[in-house]
Amino acid sequence: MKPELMKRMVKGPDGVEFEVEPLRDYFCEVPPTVMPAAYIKIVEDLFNWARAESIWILGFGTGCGAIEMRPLMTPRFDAYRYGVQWRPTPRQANLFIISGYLSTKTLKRAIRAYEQMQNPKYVIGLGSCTINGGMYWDSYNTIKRLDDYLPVDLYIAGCMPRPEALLAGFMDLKKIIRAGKGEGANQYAENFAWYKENQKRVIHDWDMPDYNW
Amino acid sequence: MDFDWMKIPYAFLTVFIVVNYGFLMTALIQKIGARVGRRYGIPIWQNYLDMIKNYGLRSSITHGAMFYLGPVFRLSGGVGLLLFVPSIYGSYMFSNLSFAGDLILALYFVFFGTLGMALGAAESGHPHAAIGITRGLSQVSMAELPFGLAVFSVALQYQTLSVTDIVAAQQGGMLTWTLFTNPLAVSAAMLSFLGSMMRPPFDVVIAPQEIPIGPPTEYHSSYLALMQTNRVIFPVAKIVIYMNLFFGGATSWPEFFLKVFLIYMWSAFVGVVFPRFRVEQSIRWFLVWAVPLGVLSIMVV
Amino acid sequence: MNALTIFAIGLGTAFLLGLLGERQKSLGYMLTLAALTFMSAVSASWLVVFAATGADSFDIFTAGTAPPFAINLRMGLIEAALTLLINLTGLFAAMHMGDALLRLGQRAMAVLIIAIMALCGIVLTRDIFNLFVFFELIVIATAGLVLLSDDDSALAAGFKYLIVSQFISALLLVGIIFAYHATGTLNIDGMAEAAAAIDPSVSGAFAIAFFLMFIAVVAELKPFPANGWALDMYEAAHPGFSAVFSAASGTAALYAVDKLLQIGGTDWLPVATGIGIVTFVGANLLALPQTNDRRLLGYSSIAQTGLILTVLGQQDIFGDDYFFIAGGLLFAHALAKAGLYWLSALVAGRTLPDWAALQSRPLLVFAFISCVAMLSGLPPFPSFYAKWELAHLLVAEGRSGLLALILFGALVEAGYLFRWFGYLIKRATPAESIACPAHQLLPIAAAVLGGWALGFVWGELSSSYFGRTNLLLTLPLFFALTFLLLDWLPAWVKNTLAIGGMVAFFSLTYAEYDPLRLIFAVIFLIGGAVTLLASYHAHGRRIGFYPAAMLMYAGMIMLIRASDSFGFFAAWELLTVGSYFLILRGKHSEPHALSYIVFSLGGAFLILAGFALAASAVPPAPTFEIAQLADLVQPVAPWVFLLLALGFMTKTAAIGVHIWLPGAHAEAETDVSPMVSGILLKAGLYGLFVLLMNMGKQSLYGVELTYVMLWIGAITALLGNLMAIFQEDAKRLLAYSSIGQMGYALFGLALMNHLGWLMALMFVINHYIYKSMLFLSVGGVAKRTGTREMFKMGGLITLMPLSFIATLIGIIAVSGVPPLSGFGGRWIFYNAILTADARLPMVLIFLSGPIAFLYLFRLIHTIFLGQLKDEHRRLKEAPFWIILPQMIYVALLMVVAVVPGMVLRHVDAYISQFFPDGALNWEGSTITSQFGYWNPVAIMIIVGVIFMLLFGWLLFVNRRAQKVKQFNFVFSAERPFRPETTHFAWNFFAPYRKAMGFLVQPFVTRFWAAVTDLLHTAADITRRLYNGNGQTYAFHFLLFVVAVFTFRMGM
Amino acid sequence: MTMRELYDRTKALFPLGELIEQRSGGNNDLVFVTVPAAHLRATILHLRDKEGFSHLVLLTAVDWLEEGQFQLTYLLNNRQQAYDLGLRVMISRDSATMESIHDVWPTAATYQRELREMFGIDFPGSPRIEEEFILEGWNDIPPYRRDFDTLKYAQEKFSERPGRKTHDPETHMRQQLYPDMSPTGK
Repeated sequence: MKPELMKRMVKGPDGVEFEVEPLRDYFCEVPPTVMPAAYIKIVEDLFNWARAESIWILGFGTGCGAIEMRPLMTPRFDAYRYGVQWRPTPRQANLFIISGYLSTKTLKRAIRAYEQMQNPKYVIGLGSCTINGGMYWDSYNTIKRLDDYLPVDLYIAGCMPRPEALLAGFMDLKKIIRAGKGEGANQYAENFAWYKENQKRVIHDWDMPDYNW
Repeated sequence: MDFDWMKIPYAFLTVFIVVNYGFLMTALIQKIGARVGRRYGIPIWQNYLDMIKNYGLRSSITHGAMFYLGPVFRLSGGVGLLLFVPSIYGSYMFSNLSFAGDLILALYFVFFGTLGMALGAAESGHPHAAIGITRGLSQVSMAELPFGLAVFSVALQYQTLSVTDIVAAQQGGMLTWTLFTNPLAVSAAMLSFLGSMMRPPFDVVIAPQEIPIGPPTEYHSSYLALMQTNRVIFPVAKIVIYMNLFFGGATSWPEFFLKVFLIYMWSAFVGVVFPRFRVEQSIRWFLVWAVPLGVLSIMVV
Repeated sequence: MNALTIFAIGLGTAFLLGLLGERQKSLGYMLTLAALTFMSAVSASWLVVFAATGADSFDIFTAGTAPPFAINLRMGLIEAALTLLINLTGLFAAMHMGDALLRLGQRAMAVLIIAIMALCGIVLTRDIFNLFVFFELIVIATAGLVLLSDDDSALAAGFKYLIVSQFISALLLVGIIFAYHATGTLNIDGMAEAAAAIDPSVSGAFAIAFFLMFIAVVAELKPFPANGWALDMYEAAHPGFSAVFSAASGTAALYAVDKLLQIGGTDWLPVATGIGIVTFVGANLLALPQTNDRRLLGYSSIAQTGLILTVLGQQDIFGDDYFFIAGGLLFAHALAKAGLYWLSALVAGRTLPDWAALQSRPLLVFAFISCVAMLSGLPPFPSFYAKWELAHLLVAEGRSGLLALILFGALVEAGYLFRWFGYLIKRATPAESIACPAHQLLPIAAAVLGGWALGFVWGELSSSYFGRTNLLLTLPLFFALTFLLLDWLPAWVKNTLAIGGMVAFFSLTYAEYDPLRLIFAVIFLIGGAVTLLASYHAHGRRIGFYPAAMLMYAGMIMLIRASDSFGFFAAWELLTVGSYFLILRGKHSEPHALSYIVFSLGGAFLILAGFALAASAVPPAPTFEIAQLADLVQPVAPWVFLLLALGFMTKTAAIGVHIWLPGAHAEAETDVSPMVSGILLKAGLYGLFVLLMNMGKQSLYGVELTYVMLWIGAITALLGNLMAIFQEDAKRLLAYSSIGQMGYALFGLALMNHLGWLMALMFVINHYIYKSMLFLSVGGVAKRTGTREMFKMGGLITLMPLSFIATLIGIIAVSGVPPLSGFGGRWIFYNAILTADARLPMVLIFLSGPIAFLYLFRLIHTIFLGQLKDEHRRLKEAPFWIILPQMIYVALLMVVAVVPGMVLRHVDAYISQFFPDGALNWEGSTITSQFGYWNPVAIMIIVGVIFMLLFGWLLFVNRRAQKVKQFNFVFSAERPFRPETTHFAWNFFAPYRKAMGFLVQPFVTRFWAAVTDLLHTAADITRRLYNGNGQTYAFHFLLFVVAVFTFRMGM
Repeated sequence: MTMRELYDRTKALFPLGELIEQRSGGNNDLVFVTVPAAHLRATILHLRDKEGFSHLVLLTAVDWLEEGQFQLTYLLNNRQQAYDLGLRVMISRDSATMESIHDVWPTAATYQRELREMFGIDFPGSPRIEEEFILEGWNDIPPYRRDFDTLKYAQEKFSERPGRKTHDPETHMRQQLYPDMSPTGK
């Protein structure tokens, strides 16, 4: 446990001492819940269509694959025309691309960023490393199966896949969303305990609340 | 008080027209920007999709009451600003709620949304929100000065503060526009306009890579949807003031659409050409280039 | 009873004491006291006789023959009063130094009695040689008393005193011989007659003779700079005796000078004036760097003597008022100095901060401040009335330069006296409590009560002779002073009384005010009462708070009610002093309160000079009505305008003289800050209103003064706002914001058009409401958090929601955003400037508008939003009594926002009599000007409806929002470390500082610091003259004589 | 001045090992020399203050598992002369402790933290030496030690996806691209 997260005695301005427990006082402890779809199907379909056509990617490059995403913004590939944009904050993003190998240290950040995204949210595993470890299969600090830790909607294989592959991946993701199958967030909430167990098995210094709102 | 209740549906109509126009126009401008970069650009209806998507998000969080109210303040500011100024000159239907006050009301109401939004963003506790706000406020304090001077100059010129009267004075062909009768004020105001549109080179406030989009960094879902709506209403409302003061106003919707588009294009045009200023650079820029124009305009008018 | 009894008793007792045995000290002491009491009684009886019957003075012929063949004495009202003063001083001094006298034995007692008797002699005698004899007696007695003490330094001091005194005696004697030779008489009156008729051929010789006599007697006054020999006396002697030395000896010597001047005639008056004013200014400057209390008092005594000598020198223009002025100054000086010297005996340490020992004794603090007020010429003491007449007469005779010097000296004097008072109140109290034996307290009480009593007497004199008000009889002041007596009551009782009194006074008098005054009266009295609600939160007795607060409020309401310049000025001084005491109560307010009082008194002196100048330009009348300002014409009018405007602008903290405000307002207590900011600042604006209403536009050397004010207002608004941005201290931020807001109001006034004034009034109302509210809110937060540094706070919104709401409403109102009331001010402002001629200053005002957003946002963000700190997690909302007024203000603000016309339309109509053009049209709820229109009700409704619609929509679509805690935000995939490192608050506007910081360099602060440094340095250099060597002092004296002689002969 | 001269001069003062010239021929500007641990500090201070080696390029370690030693390499750079000088210090693997030189070059503290985390070499007194550097929550022997079995660790800790195959890149690519060719490429 990091010192700043430990319980501490604090003296208020009136001289009364009391205890501050950062994890309880500074972080929301509520676990995630399964968020139902809209009650009326046609509304949900409308939403799904909008979700599919307005994919906002979290600008977070976890590994070397991040370099493959940049060309998508350029005239050559221009992902914007498919309704794909990059957002700098997870609050506003819907799609998290794990771009390549994910060390345990980055995994912690990835979990945090993922949990701070709003339901529904999607994850793409980019490159072999996210599928089975790829060339880092024997590394002491790189995870080998992304879907153990986060609900993955789609993998794009390759080492590294080219931007065209990513574009194709977006098209596939759109189909998944349109079909109403992009329910990773709810899956995560349903199997929350299982995911947390997996995550905590590899992250030894768990220094955050179980769910990062 | 004899209030004409028909004003209410008319006001809604104005808002409806402007929102849709704003959605399409901003997308178009973005598309033009993309074409400058030789990209294809977003679909023209992308803004609608984004907004529906944001309303369609199932979860959301709140940091507290002010956080919750921030976007409400913001959009109220935008809608209010739009409604306090007549949109179409000579049209009773689209004179909106301008009976409530004159130009000064509109000028000061600009800050209503900004202030509320700043408070909401600040309650999130995010340092980047606060940093973005300090930048925005610092920049605005100087960027607004030339505009204030230009407005003063125009008010002196026409000896009135009523927007309708100012537009009326310009109804004699293009050469009676303030643009030609008081070019100094218009140039000062148009430079100031650049600073208030959150476009390059004056967009350090929402610098995405440095302080992830600044004040709205914590906003999402329906909050963001409200803010998106404001982001199309507010510039149009603001441009309407510019249009009425400097460019002869609009007597019909097509004229309105064209003028608003062209004025908006001015900032887009500058934006795609210039890189970003730091805050103190932009303050100095306004101080050196725009303020003297404004001062000159009030001295000679 | 025969006046000679004084001498008989004095000499008799002295002899009798000699007869008593060594062991009968107590008996001797009793005898001494009895003798002095009896002597006092003689004087008192004569005083009663003269005062009651109005009888003329009469001469006593000692040898039964008329002069010049015998010595004659004269007893009159003046003599009776002076001898009473001397005898009482002697009596109380004897009482005070009872211990010392008993130790030293009968000889000391005899010497004291002889000294007092001799002093009376100087006053009474009309014979010049007799005068000499009495002087000699005094010298011997004084030296004897000093030498009798065992103290080494006292011995040295006494010896130096003797050396120089012998010089003086020699000069006096030689002078008398020559004068006698020239005139053939030793009688003063005879000599005066003879001198007037003297043969021109010998007039030169007589002049030299007179010069010698004159310089000798003047030297007894220890004029600056030939006074080193006397200062050691003040410092070394027993304080009980120093009081005699300062109060009684000074009095007698001054009267002797007065007598001599009758001989010398008007030719010698300028010399007296010159010596006097040099002494006054020089000694005050030298007192500035003193650290020893008694030496400081010595310098102050010399300075006061110098002032009175100046008055003596100006007697030709005073006419009948001469004794009123000189007496007022003299008695105030004597009583105050005696009181202070006696007080100094109670204090163990000899440096000024040691006086903090008095803190534990409120009555002694009261005694001290009474004495200081007497010396500084503050109302309601005699010196105040005297100062007023003095200033008027000097200006009337065109001697403004002299007045300027006097006021400068007085300001320096007030500076060090109030600095001393600051030490007394604010420095750490020594551990051991002070001993207060009754026999030492009684003299102090006598001096203080005497001072107040004389204040009443002078007030009565002033009211019967000049038709002015006796301040002590005015209801508000009387009410305020009542709280001195009630100070033992618990605070809440006094608070209730205060609020009740203010509301009652308002309800009794509200019908008397015109709309403009009514607004100010409402703010001062009702507003003050609302602010006082916050004072219910204080526990205990809160000694000293209510007299001070009530004094301030009394001053303010008297200001409004004053119709003549005297009442106005007196009220101004009262509110200044009252607010000074209030400000001084703050924890770290010592330096700030000092700079406040110095600037305020400086401003007040300008006002005094302005009124004096104004009164000199109209036909002589007992009183100068404020309305008569309108009658002034060139060339006086612009100068009056300038002086008064500068004085008032000091109070509104216009740029250049603003440096007192931030500290004073920020360091004040929670409930005092709103009083001094929200309410007190309006007094300055009221003054400006009155000034401009009566005088209108004035131009000096072709410069229109209102135009200059316009610029000052604009610069103040800009710089005040800019400086507010960079403050870390919340209350300082608000204080600087007040400077900016006052700049706006000043600007509005200086626009000199209808709407400009309306705008200024709108600012008066708005600023009162929102600044009081903000100060209370921030004060409540500071009270709970224990700090005023904003970056140490944060995230308090959930813990202190009501304070937050008050602040939120406040900042929206300050910033002028619709729909709240600040917008009204802005709207009127825009309409006002459209008709104004000057356009350039508007640029600055335009710039300062948006700048307000910067500091306002900072205020609310860094305190209430952002990250809550560990130690603040258990904070409670501010106390109820601090919240209550805030909520009242919120309600008020809403009312003013929706129906501004309720107040403003009356004022609008009232202003029309000054500026008929540009009145607003109040039709229904719409307000129309010649340029635009505005409908506050509609704005409120429209904004409200839009807001509620959107809020409802958001609530509907976002009903399931999860409430999260303060660290649940996106932190670049990390998590925040601690709230302290996450709260973005310190140096909040760093980029702005980079761009605009050059504008807020502390030039003004540096300027004033340089001025004070310069004064101190000058004093320090002069101080080197005083090297403690008796011969040097004698040499100084000779030099002084030669210099005066050269000066006189060169005239 | 050549490195040889420098070496000779310095050797007169300190017990240096023999000079290894890494880039023989050319300008011969990179040499290595062994220094006893006890003399390291004096040597680098001398080199820094007298010989103009103002810059610490890097500080790294090699695990000589078989010899039971760690080799620390302090690579110094003389900017004026454009010389690099590597000082090698051999320390015992069992008690892997070395004197800290963070006071000579503050940058050394960062290297030392890394070495402590990755090799388990302690530098008492170095700033923040106890804190985690790159790894978070590491609970095994330091991973850069050669006796740390990274494959075994990875297999135990990270779940694997079944079906992973390993190919020799050369033959695999050749088969993919030119399936007709013979395995030897002829």
